[in-house]
Amino acid sequence: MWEKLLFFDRRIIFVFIAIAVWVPFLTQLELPPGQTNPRTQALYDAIENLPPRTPVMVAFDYGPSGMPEVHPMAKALTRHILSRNLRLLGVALALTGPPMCQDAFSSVSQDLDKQEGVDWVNLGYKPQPVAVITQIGEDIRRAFPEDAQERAIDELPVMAGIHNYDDIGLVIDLATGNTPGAWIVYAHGPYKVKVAAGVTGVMATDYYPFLQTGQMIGMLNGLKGAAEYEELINHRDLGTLGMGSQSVAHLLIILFVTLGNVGYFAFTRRR
Amino acid sequence: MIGQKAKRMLFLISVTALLMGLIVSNAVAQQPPPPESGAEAEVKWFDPEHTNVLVVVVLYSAIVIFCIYYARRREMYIRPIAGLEAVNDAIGRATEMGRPILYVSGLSGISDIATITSMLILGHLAKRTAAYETPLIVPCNDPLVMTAEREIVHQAYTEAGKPDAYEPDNIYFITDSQFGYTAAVDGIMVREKPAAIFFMGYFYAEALILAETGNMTGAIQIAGTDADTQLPFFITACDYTLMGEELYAASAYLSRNPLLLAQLKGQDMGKVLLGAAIIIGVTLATVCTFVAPDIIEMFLSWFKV
Amino acid sequence: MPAAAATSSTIFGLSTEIIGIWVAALLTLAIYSFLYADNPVYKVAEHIFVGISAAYGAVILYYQALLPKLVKPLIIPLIDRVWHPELADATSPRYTLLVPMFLGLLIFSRFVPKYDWLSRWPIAFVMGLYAGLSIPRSVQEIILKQMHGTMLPLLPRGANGGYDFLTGFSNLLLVMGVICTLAYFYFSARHEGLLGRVSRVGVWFLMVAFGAGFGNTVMARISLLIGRVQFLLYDWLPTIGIHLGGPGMG
Amino acid sequence: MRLHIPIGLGFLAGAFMIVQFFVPHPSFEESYKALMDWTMIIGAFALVLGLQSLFRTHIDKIRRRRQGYGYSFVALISFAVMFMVGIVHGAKPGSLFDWLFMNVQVPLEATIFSLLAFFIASAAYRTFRARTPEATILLLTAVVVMLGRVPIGEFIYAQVPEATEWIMSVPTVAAKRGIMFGVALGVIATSLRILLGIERSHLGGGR
Repeated sequence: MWEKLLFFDRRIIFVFIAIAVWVPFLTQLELPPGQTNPRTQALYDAIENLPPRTPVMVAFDYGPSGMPEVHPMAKALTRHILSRNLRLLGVALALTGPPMCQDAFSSVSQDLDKQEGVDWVNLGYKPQPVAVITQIGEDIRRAFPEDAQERAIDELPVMAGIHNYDDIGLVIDLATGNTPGAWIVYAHGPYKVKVAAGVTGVMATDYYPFLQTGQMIGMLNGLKGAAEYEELINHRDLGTLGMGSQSVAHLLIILFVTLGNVGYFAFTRRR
Repeated sequence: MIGQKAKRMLFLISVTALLMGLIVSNAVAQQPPPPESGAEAEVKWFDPEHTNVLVVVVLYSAIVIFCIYYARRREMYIRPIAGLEAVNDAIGRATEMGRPILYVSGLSGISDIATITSMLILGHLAKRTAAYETPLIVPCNDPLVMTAEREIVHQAYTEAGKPDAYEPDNIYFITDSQFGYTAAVDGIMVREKPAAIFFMGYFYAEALILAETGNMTGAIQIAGTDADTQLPFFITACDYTLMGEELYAASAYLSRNPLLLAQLKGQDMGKVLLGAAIIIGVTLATVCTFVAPDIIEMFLSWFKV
Repeated sequence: MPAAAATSSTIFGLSTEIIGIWVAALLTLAIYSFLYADNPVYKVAEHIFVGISAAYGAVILYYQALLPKLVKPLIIPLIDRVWHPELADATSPRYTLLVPMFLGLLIFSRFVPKYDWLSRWPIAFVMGLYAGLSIPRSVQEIILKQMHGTMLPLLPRGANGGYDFLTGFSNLLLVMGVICTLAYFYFSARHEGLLGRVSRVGVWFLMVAFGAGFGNTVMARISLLIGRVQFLLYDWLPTIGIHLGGPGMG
Repeated sequence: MRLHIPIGLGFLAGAFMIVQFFVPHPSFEESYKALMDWTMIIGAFALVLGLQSLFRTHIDKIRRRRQGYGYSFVALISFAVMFMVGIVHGAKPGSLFDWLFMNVQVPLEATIFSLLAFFIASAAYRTFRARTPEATILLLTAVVVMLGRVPIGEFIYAQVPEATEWIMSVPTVAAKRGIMFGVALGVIATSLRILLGIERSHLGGGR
């Protein structure tokens, strides 16, 4: 009987994993998110302390493959920034970024009754990250003379008075790659603008050193970071739901590992 | 003998001149217009910020070359590497079962030294499979790697005395898409049922997809990668895994060529120097917390890049 | 997948967006069928994937490499010069590009068995290029940078000026870990005695790192499945009239 | 001659790459970029050979009516459609090529990628057994870190997230650095071997 725990068909595990991920979505299972990570809190506080109408720049450096982890962060941050009556500028250093930006901004702004061009703008994609980051330091018009829909940014009320990093309260990079490092080196370094990031769980450990040195003021770490942020702004959404799936799946894997070990020890002892 | 050497030198020099001429002419053709008046940019031929890199490159290269040219005649001990000891068993099993061997040489393309190393390992492997005429299937995701691997395997079969057994169509290109390639290799695994699967080179997220599927088919799996993020997955799903530097030791180890084994000695000497430098650095850093913090700054800043 | 359809034209009365969602959903399900066993549906999806992605790679290579880097600077001006000499002053061909073109053409010598050794030239060139490139890069990006990061004081001063024993302990462990792991990779001596013990500790560090790497990746991998589940639930099911009361993805 | 030209070519290309790293002169910078373009061009020619082998595999399968040759039609037709659409209509956003990419390739990629959620679970179940001290260490760290990444971890024990971060930033970093040092030394030694022509199996020289 113990052998059964040792070698059961892996398809049984597949079925359980599928159930673990589907059920929280079907049942709208919301698990309590636990204590908030200080890095998440730091980012929240930084936005909370900006005076009204301060521009916040969010860089969308991910694509469809990064969506499950990073997009909930984008939506939660957008909601927080717009509801605080700050100005929101979206840029993309990844080719796949602009649709992500458009989706996050437009869906949230419908809820909050905010206007494109007045409260937020999607400036679109520009290649060569380092060059773009540096150009914004000189004048944002050099990098982004037009927004994603090819309207001159001088005609948009949201861009009034914004020239370079001196006018921007905070830069947040949402990324699946190594662009946060570029923002730290080329934007925070020479221009001293505050930089924060939202990254996938796998990437997060690479950025702990920047948080320790204060080069980065806060960071959202994977789906958990998104769920924590949703809790802070009191609007539970995809992050919280996804976290339900995550928790169940993690527990399930640990359960399977435990079963395997119980089977293993019982089996070897009997032999 | 001397005549041949001189000829070789002359030849090398002429090719150098030709290529340098081309590179320079290309550079001149593309040179940006001179900077605007006043801003006379000073032309520099050495970047002093890279002095530390130069010192390490020269030092370590000298060690490796020294080892290769002076230590090659001595018998050298190389510690056993489990994954490589198993190579013969894997080939033997495939031969016995009359099933092919599948070789995946990573997904990072020819620009990565890990891929180049993997191609060299493939060469040694092919020499052994040629002897038994066990089919060796090599699906590729980089056409240049495919071209090079055909050359290497062809050569290996020729050296093993079985040039006619070489089947170029067994080394073929699928697609350069990471997951398209993964889907196809998964398909090959379940349909061709190879008896042994080798994953050598640099891998990304597809590592576990490939290794788990291979595991399901019951093949012996030997992996080797310097991708530290993927090592945990190969270790869990494969029978043997070459970790990091072991991948770079593999071709020397398999060839048993004294010249290549001497290179490993050089790598070991590099490790000793590196470890010693770290210990000195840590000692200095610790001592200087109490006295003279400026000295440690000077020392540490040398390593800054 | 909000980016699915940029245009919303219609074919046979169905919007391209809906067709796109259906194609994506069916292919998604086809791939998942592989988890049960290899089957014809998966095989179709796999072969579509191979064909589409190989063509995608070829087309992108054409537009991003061949066209701007060879055809436009060399071949078109060359043709102009030969067939339209009256326009010769337009752009002069960049003749240096004849070298990579020549090397590239040598690859085709593989089709002619007698001269197939010529295909080694471009391979040797490219391999040499990257071998050379990797030497200073590895020294700079790995050896020097990581050495700098490892030379830490074992008894650092904390922010308040006192000694920070906890960080000191972590630093000691870090340095030990690096040295022991390096010892594990020592090839030219038997792993016995001191070296044997040190390399054993190195293996423990490696196991901690691999365990941590594995555990840390689980969340990201589950997220990928969540992404597909969200697509099926919130994009696909609504097209057949099933609306789940959840937040939409767009 | 057959051996020396490629060795010379490789050596020169490599030697130039090493030298240009240390020379900030703009002409070297330009040459570096040009050489990188050259490899792209060579790669484009190689792709023709690659595609030839892809077609050959499938056409051969069809011609010999090998098992599953019908799928080879699928692959060839998919290729032909995507390629023609891309070359004839262009690859701009909003084109048919882009539509095929977004609705066929992207979801296929995402789905194959997401198979990892299943495989990571089955691999954990199968291998995380406390057979040896080393396997036990692997198992325990994996479980701790897995718990540290979800809220449930801290309900079990409040310090789990902190322990996770410590594991990630101290022993893990130590081992990774050890691996990276070894890899860098191996990479450099292997590169030297290729540049100096000691390794010539790719050149038909054999050793």
